[in-house]
Amino acid sequence: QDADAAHYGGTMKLLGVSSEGTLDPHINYTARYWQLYLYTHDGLMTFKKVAGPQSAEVVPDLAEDMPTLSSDGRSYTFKLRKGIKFSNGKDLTVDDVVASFQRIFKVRSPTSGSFYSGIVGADKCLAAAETCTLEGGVVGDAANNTVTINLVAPDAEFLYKLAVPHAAIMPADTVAKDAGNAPIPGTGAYMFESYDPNASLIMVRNPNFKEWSKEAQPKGYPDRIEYTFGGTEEAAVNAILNGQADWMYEPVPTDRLAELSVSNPDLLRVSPLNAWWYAPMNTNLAPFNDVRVRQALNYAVDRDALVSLFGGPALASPVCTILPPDMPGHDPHCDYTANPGTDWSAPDMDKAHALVEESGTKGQKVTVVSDDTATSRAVGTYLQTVLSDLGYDATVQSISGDIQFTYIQNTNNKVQISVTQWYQDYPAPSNFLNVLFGCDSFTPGSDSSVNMSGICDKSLDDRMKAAMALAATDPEAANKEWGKIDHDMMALAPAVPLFTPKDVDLNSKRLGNYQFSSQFHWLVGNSWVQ
Amino acid sequence: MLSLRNLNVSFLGSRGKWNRVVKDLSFDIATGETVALVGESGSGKSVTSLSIMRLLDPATSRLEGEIILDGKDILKLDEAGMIRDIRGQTVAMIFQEPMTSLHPIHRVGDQIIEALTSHRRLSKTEARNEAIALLERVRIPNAAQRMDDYPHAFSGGMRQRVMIAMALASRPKLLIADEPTTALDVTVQGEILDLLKDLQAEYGMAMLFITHDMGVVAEMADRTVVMYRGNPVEQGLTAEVFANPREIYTRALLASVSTLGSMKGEPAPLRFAEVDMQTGVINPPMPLERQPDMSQPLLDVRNLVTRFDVRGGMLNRRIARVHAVENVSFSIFAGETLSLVGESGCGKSTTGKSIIRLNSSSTGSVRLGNDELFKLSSEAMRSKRCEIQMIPQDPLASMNPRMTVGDALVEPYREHGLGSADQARAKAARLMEQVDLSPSMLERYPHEFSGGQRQRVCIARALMLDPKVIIADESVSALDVSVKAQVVNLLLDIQDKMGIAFLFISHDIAVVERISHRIAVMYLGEIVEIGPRAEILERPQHTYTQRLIGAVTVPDPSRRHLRRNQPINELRTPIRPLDFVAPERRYREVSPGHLVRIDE
Amino acid sequence: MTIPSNEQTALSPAVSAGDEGWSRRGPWRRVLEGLLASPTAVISASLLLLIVIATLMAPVYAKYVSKADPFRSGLSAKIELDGKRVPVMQQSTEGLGLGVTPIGPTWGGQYFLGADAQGRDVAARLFYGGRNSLLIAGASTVLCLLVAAVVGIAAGYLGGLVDGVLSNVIDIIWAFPVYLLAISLSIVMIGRSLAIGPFEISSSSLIVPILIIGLVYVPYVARPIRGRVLALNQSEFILAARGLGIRPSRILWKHILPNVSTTLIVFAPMLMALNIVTESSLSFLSVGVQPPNASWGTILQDGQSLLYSRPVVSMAPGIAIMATVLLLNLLGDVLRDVLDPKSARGR
Amino acid sequence: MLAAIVSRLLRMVVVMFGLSVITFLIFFATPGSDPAARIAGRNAAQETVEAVRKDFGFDRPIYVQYGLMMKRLFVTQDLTSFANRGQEIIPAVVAAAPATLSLVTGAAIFWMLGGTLTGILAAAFKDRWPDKLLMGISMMAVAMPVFWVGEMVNLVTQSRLHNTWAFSWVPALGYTPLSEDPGLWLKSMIFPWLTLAFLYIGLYGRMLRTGIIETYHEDFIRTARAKGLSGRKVLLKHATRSAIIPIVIMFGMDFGVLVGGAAVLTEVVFGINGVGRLTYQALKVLDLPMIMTTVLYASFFVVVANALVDLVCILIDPRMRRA
Ligand SMILES: Nc1ncnc2c1ncn2[C@@H]1O[C@H](COP(=O)(O)OP(=O)(O)OP(=O)(O)O)[C@@H](O)[C@H]1O
Ligand SMILES: Nc1ncnc2c1ncn2[C@@H]1O[C@H](COP(=O)(O)OP(=O)(O)OP(=O)(O)O)[C@@H](O)[C@H]1O
Ligand SMILES: [Mg+2]
Ligand SMILES: [Mg+2]
Repeated sequence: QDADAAHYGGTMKLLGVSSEGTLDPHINYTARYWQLYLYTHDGLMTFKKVAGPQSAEVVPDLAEDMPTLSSDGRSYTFKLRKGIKFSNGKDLTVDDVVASFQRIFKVRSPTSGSFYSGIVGADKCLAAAETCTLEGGVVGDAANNTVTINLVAPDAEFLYKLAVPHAAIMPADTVAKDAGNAPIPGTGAYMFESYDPNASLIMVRNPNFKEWSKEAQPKGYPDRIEYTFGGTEEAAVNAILNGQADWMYEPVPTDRLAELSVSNPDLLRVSPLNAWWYAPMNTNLAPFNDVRVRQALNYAVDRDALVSLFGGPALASPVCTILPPDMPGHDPHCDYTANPGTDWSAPDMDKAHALVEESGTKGQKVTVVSDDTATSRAVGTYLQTVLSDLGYDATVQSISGDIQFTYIQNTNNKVQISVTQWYQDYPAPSNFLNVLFGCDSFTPGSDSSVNMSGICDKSLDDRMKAAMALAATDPEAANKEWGKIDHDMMALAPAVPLFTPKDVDLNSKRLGNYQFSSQFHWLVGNSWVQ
Repeated sequence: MLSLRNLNVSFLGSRGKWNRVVKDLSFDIATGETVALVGESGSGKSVTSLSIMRLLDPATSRLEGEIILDGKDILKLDEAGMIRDIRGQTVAMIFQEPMTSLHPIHRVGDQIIEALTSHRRLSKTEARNEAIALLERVRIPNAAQRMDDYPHAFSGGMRQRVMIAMALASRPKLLIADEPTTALDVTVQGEILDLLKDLQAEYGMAMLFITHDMGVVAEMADRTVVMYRGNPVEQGLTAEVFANPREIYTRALLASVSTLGSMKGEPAPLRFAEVDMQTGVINPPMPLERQPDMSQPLLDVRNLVTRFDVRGGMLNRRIARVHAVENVSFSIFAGETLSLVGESGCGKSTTGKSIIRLNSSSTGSVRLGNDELFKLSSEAMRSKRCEIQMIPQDPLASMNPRMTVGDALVEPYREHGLGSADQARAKAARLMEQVDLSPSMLERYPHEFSGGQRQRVCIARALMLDPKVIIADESVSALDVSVKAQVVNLLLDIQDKMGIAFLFISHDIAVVERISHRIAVMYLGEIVEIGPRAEILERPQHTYTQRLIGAVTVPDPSRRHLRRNQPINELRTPIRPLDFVAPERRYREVSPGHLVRIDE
Repeated sequence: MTIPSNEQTALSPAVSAGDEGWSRRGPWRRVLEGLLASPTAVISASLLLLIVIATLMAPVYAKYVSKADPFRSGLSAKIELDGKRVPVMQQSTEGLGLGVTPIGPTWGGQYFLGADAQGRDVAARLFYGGRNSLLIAGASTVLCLLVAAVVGIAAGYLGGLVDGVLSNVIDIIWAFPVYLLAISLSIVMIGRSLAIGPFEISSSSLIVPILIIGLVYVPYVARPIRGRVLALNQSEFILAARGLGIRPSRILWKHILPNVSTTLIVFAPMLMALNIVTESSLSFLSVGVQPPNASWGTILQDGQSLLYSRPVVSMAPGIAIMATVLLLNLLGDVLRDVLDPKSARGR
Repeated sequence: MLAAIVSRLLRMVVVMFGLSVITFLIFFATPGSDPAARIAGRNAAQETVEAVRKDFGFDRPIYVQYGLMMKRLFVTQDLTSFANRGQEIIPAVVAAAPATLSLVTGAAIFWMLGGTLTGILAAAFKDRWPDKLLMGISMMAVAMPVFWVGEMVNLVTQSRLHNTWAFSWVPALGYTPLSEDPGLWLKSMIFPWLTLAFLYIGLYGRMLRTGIIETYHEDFIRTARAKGLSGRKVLLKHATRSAIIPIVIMFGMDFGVLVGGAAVLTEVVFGINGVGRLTYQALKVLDLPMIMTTVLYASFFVVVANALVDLVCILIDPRMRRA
């Protein structure tokens, strides 16, 4: 313990090429800031801040214990911990919790409709945010210091949803609109001191913080965390190597990996991610409205080639399924490969050609839309080559990342095939299958329609709904069912799974106690700099 | 002081041929002595002087022989040596083309100050004061104020005087003056010549004086070198050369010199006697046949006013105005020549430019035939321009440096649709010959000509259009007497043939006497006297006219130093405050057509 | 001393070298002769021609020398090197074994300059890219110079309202965020073509980048030209030309244009370089050369992500651009001299 | 004079109006630019998107939106970003300006000195080796994209040779305000300055050289030499003076746009968070308020710089004044 004490203190320096929008934890939906909110705000629940598989477990945070669940599975009761103060000095009360849940709707949190719509009264709040009360949905009992949340239907993933920053608890008097760049007081070990999206984000210790649970909210080692925005990835690598910074958010440029893995192997950390790179194909547009074409492309894509684009087998692995390998419910199987089985081995061009021939779509125009990061462009270019090989008149276009993501969703834009990625919000299979290929996620003509394939298979959709319900009672069975759904979904081939990436972090020599959470990646506050 | 030994100068011509333009030239100049270099236009005078300064572009010219200055052969000096010892220090030069020789974007004053300080240590105020003094000595009115003007705001003669001031600033041991007084009226010319002589006495300065004005030669030169087509043909004491020229060319040259008063009793203009330069035979002039048609004026100028703004101060505000042309009225009839004479800077060129609408700020009325020029649309004016032409005062500046002379000649002809390209070229070739130039020169660019040659090109360019009215601004000033005679005769020929009207701007009273029917005298932007030639020259009424005519030089070395003109003490300027209202002027008629301004 | 007889000299008018009238060499002829007389011009022109020919021969190079389609992803390609078959994308084996590095210069026929991040032969792409770069940058440079000359001269010469309007337009273009337009266009044109009146411009058409790039630097050239014209306007020879009744259009064309031509000539090679670079930025935004097609600019962009491991990928196009620009520059220098009658070459 | 200022101001208004309208129209003509969906966030429910649309007024007619934006930009000055919500744009631009100004001003000094020096030296040694060398380098400077040069500089100073005596003094990339630590400011700005200046040194040097060489053929140079002025004086005072006009004009234009944000590549490569990067980031996410503001900000500098340049030109060459 004494040896540990020496590590407290110091300033940790983080680098990022750019900032990522509002600082409001209820609104910001980026991995970059979620990584930080862990240490500034708490929800009723949280993911364990530990390394390894355990990091996917949810533990009580502001709640004293795991909630008591009513027998119908629709009502959770949390008992709040005592003596917790916000960084502005105020005590945490049940009112804050109730107000925070209302606020999720008042500020129109991006997930208010998807994560929290199951709370009683949420439908009213979604329709008229200003007057949101969540009457009967979130009920505080100040006397007992408990909060009860009532759901419309059981939700096996609900605790996960409470553990993400969108369900952070903040003071009741927090503005009921996007707080933008103004820090909102939280209960975490750190608080935001200042935020200038064009320059830096500074975190300092929360003076009112006392550690109540090391795995939920540890004290954190550095006294100060400075996140600086700007520059390029190459510059960030140099700065870290030169000891001018401790860590960078962006992945290490592939160009530098080979050199670094020889010169500084001890500074590189590779960890698996629950994510995939995939190429959604628009099932409503020619030529991909023909399942044979979609399958053909699945057969033809050489995942090994794509893996080498991402930095080689050490950094990515070929995938054939929608659920990433470490995701519950993942059932290894691969149909679209030279020797179908559990794993991908090689492309099967003959089959692919035959399928295309059969579909009679040869010669049609196909445009691949990628975003403008180097890897995405490269993947797009690669897909263009494959499509050309299959006999299509293929082109590839890239658009700036933020725009591309909404652009490819809108059916009006008639995107045939695109390159994109998806990272888990929480470790539940529905987060991939239902979100990306469910009927609810498909809204024609909207920029917010994350089911880019536009696939809506009634029977599969019903099965997914059922699996979600089943999870509340029998998670094991549910996961099995998800594996099957994955398989059946892939039979329709709404997308080409490309690879599952690994996370590479480069940290400075002085940075110690590196820990990686599968949920939030590197645990910033768990590392020390001295 | 200076001695040239077998100097040869060649230029790189087209297709890499070298053309020799100065051949085996040798002469000496002693300290304090003045040598005049005279000769035909284009005979290599300017080139010689530039060679002495080593200012020819080494890439396109070649110098052979010896130029010994102060005992040093300067052809063997390097550029640094030239700068250190020769240029501006030992030798200074007045260039022939004052417009292009002044830096267009440096203030006139600064350019002089620079010459002052380039080899002498002077404080800022000292230099400025001395520069003002110099400008005053070359008789620039309002010198202190005009110091800060840019060259384009100066008249031709004023620019020439600035050049002179600049050359004198460094108090050289040898002054090379290339046609220093061509653009000056006789009164100022007299002053300048006096100034040069004074300075020569003061500093013991030697002078190489290039001029075609035999009057000036007689006045100034101790010895004279005569050049002809690149060769020196004769040299000797000026008096001797004038008294008994040995070579035919010299004889011919002197024979064609006209003197004021030679036209006494002639009612009409008269051609010059033609002297054959090769044989010296003098052919008597043919009389003119046509009388001017006095029924209706061809060009009628009424109340012409042109003023320029003088700007200054921090914000570049208008602080005063130059009343360059003030209420000028006159008319010219077909076949008639009206000469416009007057002090340098009095507004002659501006009058000419205003008439043909090249000054945007003019008011008044100009009628050409039945058209009011100031009221024409610009397109109508454009087509009218083939009827009225101006031969500009500064030929080098007024030719596009990137256009061959041939193209420059053909262009206006084709523009006005006067004929085919072949016809245009034939006409250009013919006109070149008429102005005594070779048609093969049409291939050359303006800078490849001598001053006089350029002037003739400009005349030819104006003649290409067969205009009805020609405004000739100092158009024969840079020509040697023989060529001048030829060109004047040419002008008279075409007037005789086609009834062209001339507005002839000149300060060369002898030529004016030859060529004009009537004369107008300008002073400070206004006409002070106008009337028939004989009336003005023989019975000048206005004091300014009298002074002007009294100042004419005489080409006779024996009468050297006898010329005494009344010193003009008051320098008057046309710069007036903004609120100045030009006074009403009245004129009195002395005799029929002879009007004199009444000065209160 | 005697008067010289009719000695043969081209200068004396009486002995006009015996030619009938005056021999007229047309301006084109004169320029051509001047250029041909200069070894620098001849050599740089031939080298430029060589570059052009080389780019035109790109298919031949790709087919017979590099033996690889430079437009196909070569991620899984292998080549014979020193008798061994090696993958083009070389998986790092040392240390942690992270990263894949494209093969470096082999200095042999295949992958002479190595591969890019897509495993494509850089040398072959360089040749192909030259076509696009030279075409786009060349065309847009010409366009820019033309428009700038017209705009600059018109504004300077006509003055008044025309100058006012043009100056505003120039300022607007100069302050205009071209990349906004580019981003917008790139999105608009995804998978469809742009119809402007009767013209259909497909997304892979080079017209759009040429037009955009051609206009970007118009203000940059037009303004100095306007300045020169303003000064020229006051010169005596323009006054004289007006006095001669020369039409304004001709004054512009024959008197003013030649006198600003040097400015245009100096700008030409510099614009060429700037345009090649601008093209790469536009291509990056998907307006312009579309992948997998190449241009020097896009290869350079590609190479930027390999700067630390395979600098040759970005250096090769850089050198190609530089060589082109240098040669153009040398040629321009001679041309300027030839056009200047006062220089030794101008005769 | 007053009239001149008024006319300039008028011109600025015209330019700004034109630019803002064009920017606005382009933005709304771009598919996928719908800010509502992007503000609402990844995978947002349709209700949320619609609510955001209403909140932000994206459902109003486009001219109303234009009017509102202009009002919020110029009158109430509380325009906020679409991307970094809550970020007030004007303070952001104001905060970014000093970095850009430092970068561009410093670079401008380098490139004006370097450019004129290059041009003058090359002209003085025309056709001899210093000329050839300088022109070779100049052309190289023009041909090499600034981001590439910047990356190369970083490669050398931050990576390959960072630990040697030569570059160990180079601080980490990024901008330190002058007021905070002048020494560090200087140290961290030197390479950005040089990198940005490199291109312009090439451009200006080349331009000036030609101008000087051309001027040398003029008669007034002959006059200057006849005065016995040293070669240096003739070169500097007479030849260069007339040839400098295009340089001054180019300087005005370059300085204007660079201060207005065109130095983005240099800023990004060297981690200087200036207006250029702000614009660039805004463009990448199509953040209209930020784009609009920076465009207008840039146009201000462009117009002002050009107006100043016109004035300077008239001072240098009175012939450029219109009659
Ligand atoms: N740069 C040049 N290139 C070619 N030929 C030239 C050049 N300068 C002058 N010449 C020619 O050299 C000859 C001599 O010219 P120079 O200027 O010395 O004559 P000049 O005696 O001064 O005549 P003027 O009295 O007319 O000024 C002329 O025939 C002229 O055409
Ligand atoms: N553009 C101008 N701006 C200001 N003042 C000018 C301008 N042009 C001429 N002037 C002035 O107008 C007056 C008349 O000039 P002008 O050229 O008409 O004289 P000039 O009679 O032709 O003289 P010279 O015989 O010396 O050529 C002079 O004082 C001159 O300085
Ligand atoms: Mg001469
Ligand atoms: Mg005059």
